Amino acid sequence: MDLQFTDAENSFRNELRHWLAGVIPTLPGEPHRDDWVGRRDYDTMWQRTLFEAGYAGINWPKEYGGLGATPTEHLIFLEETERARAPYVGQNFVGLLHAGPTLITEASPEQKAFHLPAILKGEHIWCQGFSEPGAGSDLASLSCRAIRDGDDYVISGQKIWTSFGHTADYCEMLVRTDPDVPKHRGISWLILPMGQPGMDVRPLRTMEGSTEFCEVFFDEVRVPVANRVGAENDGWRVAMVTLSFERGTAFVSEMLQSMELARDLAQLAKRITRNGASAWDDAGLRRDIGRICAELDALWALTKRNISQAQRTGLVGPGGNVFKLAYAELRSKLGELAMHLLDRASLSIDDVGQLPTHAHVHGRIHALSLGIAAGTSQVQRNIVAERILGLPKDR
Amino acid sequence: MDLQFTDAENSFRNELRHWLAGVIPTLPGEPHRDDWVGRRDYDTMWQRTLFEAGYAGINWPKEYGGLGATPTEHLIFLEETERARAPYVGQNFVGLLHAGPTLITEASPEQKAFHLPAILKGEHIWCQGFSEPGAGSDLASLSCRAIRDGDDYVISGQKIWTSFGHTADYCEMLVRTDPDVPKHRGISWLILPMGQPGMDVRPLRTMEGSTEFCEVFFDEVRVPVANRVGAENDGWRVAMVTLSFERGTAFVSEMLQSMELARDLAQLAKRITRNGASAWDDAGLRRDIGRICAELDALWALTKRNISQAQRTGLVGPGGNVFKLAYAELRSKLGELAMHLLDRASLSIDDVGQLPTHAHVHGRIHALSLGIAAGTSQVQRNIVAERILGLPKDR
Amino acid sequence: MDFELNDDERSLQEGIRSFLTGRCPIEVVRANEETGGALDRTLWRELADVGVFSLRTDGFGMTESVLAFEELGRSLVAGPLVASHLAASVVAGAGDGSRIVGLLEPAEPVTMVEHLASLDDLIVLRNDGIFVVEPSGVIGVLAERPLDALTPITRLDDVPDGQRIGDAAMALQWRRDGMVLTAGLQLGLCLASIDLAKTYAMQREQFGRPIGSFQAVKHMLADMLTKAEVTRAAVYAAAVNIDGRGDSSDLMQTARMAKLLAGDSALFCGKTCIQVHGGMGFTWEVDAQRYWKRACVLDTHFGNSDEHAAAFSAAL
Amino acid sequence: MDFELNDDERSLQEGIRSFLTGRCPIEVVRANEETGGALDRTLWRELADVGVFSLRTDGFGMTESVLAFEELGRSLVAGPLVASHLAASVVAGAGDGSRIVGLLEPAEPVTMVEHLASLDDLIVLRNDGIFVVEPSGVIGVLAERPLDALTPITRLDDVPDGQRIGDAAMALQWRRDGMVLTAGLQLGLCLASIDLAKTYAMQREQFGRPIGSFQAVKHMLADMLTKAEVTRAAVYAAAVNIDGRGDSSDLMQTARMAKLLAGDSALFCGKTCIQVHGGMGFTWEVDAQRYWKRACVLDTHFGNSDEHAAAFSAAL
Repeated sequence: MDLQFTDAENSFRNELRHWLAGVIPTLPGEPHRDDWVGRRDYDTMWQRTLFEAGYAGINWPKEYGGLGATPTEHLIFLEETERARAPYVGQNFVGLLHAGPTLITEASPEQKAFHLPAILKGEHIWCQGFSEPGAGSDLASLSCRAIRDGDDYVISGQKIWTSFGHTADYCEMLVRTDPDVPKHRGISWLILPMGQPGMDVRPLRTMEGSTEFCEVFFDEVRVPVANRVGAENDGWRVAMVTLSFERGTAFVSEMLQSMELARDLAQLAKRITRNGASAWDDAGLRRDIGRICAELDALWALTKRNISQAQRTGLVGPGGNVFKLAYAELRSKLGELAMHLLDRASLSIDDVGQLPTHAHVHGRIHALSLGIAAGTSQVQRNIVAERILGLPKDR
Repeated sequence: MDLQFTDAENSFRNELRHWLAGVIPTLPGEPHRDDWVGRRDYDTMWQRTLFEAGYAGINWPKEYGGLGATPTEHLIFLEETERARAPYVGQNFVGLLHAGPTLITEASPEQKAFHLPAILKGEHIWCQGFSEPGAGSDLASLSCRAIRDGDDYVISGQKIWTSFGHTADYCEMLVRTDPDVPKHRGISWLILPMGQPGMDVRPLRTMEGSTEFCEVFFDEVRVPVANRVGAENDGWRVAMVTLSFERGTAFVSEMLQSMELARDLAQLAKRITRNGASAWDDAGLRRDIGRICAELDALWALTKRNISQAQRTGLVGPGGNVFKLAYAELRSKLGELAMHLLDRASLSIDDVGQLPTHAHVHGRIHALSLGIAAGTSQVQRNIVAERILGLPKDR
Repeated sequence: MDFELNDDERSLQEGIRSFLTGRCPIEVVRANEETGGALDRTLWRELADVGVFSLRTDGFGMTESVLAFEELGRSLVAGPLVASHLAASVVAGAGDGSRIVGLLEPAEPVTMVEHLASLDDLIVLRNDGIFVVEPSGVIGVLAERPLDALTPITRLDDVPDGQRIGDAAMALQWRRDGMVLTAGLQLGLCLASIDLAKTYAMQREQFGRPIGSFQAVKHMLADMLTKAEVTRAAVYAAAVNIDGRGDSSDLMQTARMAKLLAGDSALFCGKTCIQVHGGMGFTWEVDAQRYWKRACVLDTHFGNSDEHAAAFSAAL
Repeated sequence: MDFELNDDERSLQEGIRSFLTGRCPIEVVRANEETGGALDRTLWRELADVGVFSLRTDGFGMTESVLAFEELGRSLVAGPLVASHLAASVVAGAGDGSRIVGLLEPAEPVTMVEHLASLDDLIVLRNDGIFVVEPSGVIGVLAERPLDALTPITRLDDVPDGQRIGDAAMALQWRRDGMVLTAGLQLGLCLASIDLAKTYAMQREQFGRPIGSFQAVKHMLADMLTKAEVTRAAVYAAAVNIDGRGDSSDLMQTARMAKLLAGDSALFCGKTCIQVHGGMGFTWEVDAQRYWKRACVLDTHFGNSDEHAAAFSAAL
């Protein structure tokens, strides 16, 4: 076991750091959080910048224009961009980290040639049309229908949790192409160009009031059969392929932010007074913050174990589910503690005077989503128990 | 809603308190905790004393020699005996609170005439033969067989968790009299005189090292058919009858002890020093103890709600399961906090010098059993969800 | 001793519930978000007409008041309900709903006042007494996005002075009564969260069966109900105690018990309700978030759970 | 960076595991309860022969040592393993197992020493240095019923003085290394608890199916595994750090992280293992209680989790 970086890894880091130091100060200011079109432009600008510097598609194979970096180099990339306060992947997320990797493994040469460079260059934004109102944890029960009609599929149904559906150019979609077979076997994976007739994209407001997600309604929307990726009715397998692309780096940026946020909370506690004394004088509060920081450090160590495992085997394995379970819970503890400390100031989502309310209240709400999105904690526990410990399936 | 006692209830309390004040100082010292025979004598002596004073069978109907007291009077009885540090029900437990009430409702006049007075007078100790190694949460799956042979049943099988099996005179038993029908429908309820040929009673050591429980092995043990209570194969219903006897008072003595223990812990924290300061100077510890004491007070209020409900309807209802769930968790929190405060002293089950280790370490271990005995917390949650909230059965 | 609701208590509670179900269904509450949580004076008067603010000046006790506030919490009614109720005995117009009376407690790290724009009178509750202030003269910064869309909130740089209308002892009593009434609201939030989660768990199917048939979901609901029922006992006990029919002479201590339990339980039930709803729980559309957010707001009223745990321990 | 075990580390750990499985199966451990937990000197020597005490004086690092201690914890081996390991560099006979070296830390509310009757040397670890004491001269009261039947424990009225063998800096380093080695034992307890609970959950049937097919049981096991794996990462990171191949320069802080996580997790896994076993978990016969009790013992070594949480926060 060795947590130190190799010389090669260190020079990768140094070059990246040097480049970031030059480019970050030249970036324009970030658009307003609700200006989705402005943010699209900003995010694609950053992707283009990365592309031009040779840093686009850090985890993509070299033959498809990526950097072919190891998971450890990916970790370093995320550490350095976070350290430099570089823009996040933002609206490029689905293309770079989900649809793109799927296309790399499963798409036809023509599909790859058309789509992959456009994703890397920040020319195309992708969104995801997987979840449905009736298909959440049980995704394979999805019912959005695609009926073959000549060279087209005709799609009718509804998708939900489509992030950036209103700004995307393409949508990776799972549709039901055969309703008469067991649910996993009648699904196909399609590339849908957005803005087709018959589509209605409506913003879905989250509990925080933001609208990065959409609901998409389909009324006989036509998509060429040529836009299918993989065989007809083999879409479930195609979709699962992407899971194997996760190399332990999914939460690196978040973890770095959370560790900083927890340490900021300690500083905040030292500034805040309570009954005439510093809030930090409270031994219980100190222990709570100490415990959270120590547990975050432990999760950081687990992150590195997961990355090392991916580096060796190509797969994260159990560590990924374990990480998510532990992280969702810990992030909730941090958020609850912060809101408690902020007391009445936590009743504003935006900063209150000099108090960094937004980071903590947003963080608390974000923590609620961590136990739900991409597999609820209940589903994660099932996976850990069944796939890792080998306990019998529910039924 | 009224938490004050009526004049009648207050005079019941005053008379009882007066009587206890006279009798308690005359009692001999308690036997050693592992002297089961000595404790039997002690417990039956106290039962006899109660009987002679007219306080035996507080919750039994008057027509069967009981006091016919209301649930509130039962509460008062338990408060006053606890306050006076009177002996507990001890080995009379199964007879007075479980077998006796069942006999009252279900037994034949002859069975009642023989057994009920003996229980009330402390002449007979009863034990329970319900659980089996293979039938715990799923009690109805019990397999201890009773085969009809003329006027006898011939019993073979095994029982477990039989408290005071080595000192008891009678055992209330559930046996399988028909293995060919659905599990709830082939069970009978028998009165088994202890010490029959073919019985082997072995102590079952708990994690605390004590042996109040036994395992009982049956090898063709004969019991007259006349000892059956209720109809053949109707034993499940007979056994369930006792549940309706619970009038919210089951945990009253325990609750009073726990409330005292938690308050003692606060005093202990004031005596103990940590890093040169009083342990009580620690704001977090104070909050933890404050919260536990407040939550215990809330459970005490819930106890009174449950008792009031039993007084009105004859049934505790959902409150009983809710109470047990909350109490098991809270008692664990108290135990863990106490062991933490005692630090290394908690590594002895007996008192260490002037430190009341035993109460707290025993309490911690007892808390572990609270989440298991008489329905694990998992089973309790199922009951609450299914019977109170009406959620669908597991399968 | 009879710690069950008597017939009068039950019918009073049912009356309030029936009024709120008709007049303030959740759709009406939600619609108020579009106005930035501005209070509806007509509704306020109607609440006064059913006695919400004047129960105790009309001869009822804390017991009846808490039963009413449980229903107000259940229906997610917004506004300075507790403040106006407390003020009924001293501020003209509070009891009959003709004036909306708010309340602030000086707080750390910052003092925030709710519903400032809708208030006719503002009470300042300090340790040394109770003061009344003209709200229009209070200067502060309105939060652009309040956590609870139904609770607009304004940061004050300075706590206004105002005119004294009560002494320190009365302030202490207001705090105590405020705790218990707020705990009643919190209890109502718990019950509403449970109802909503239960309904969803019965209707929502995944893997071919209602999610409420999965133990994981079942046990979340059982834990919610458990917390709610323990809280109910605590809140009712605190109320009965204040009315002189209790089993403890330390009214402040039982009030703290109630507020502590109710605060923890409302937060727990709110977030668990969100979790039971999965992704839908994270949407604006579903009310789960509203219950949780209101629980966050109420936990800061009259001392949060941690403060009461500390204060409770001081009496040990 | 490669935070997976390398081949040498893996084979070292497997070697220790294989030795312990053969020499110290749980039956052997349990049998020792009948002797009041008196240590078996033959076993002690054999443990020394496989390097348990001398790993670091033999040129291996904390990483290898922690892997070995994980196995010792998993096998529930009793005795002053950490103390004898720490003492190997300074007390003759500690490394080769010819002398059993125990350790005490002065504590509040009372100082207790384990295995006193089996000790050849007793180390007193104080803030101002390390001292060695002749155990036969130490006077105390042996607990009639120790919580962990395999850990006899004696209360001392006075902490003995002894002869100085190390300064304050060395004492600090011993504490740090003691934390990490103990955390290794605790990690092993977690893993053993999980194995035992899992085996039972697969075998035990109720309601016509293995209890491990019920979500409630499944989720208990998932939570155990989650805590154990996070703990494993923390413990390994602390060890690697001490060996100079880490990612943090604050060795004490990462050691605290490890002990904090491991202490909490071992207690959690121990009690959850008991709960998974239902009534059987409450019997002496089933080992679940042994893991929990040992977890209670080890949490008091080199500072408990709360103390480390406090100390961790001091560096923030």
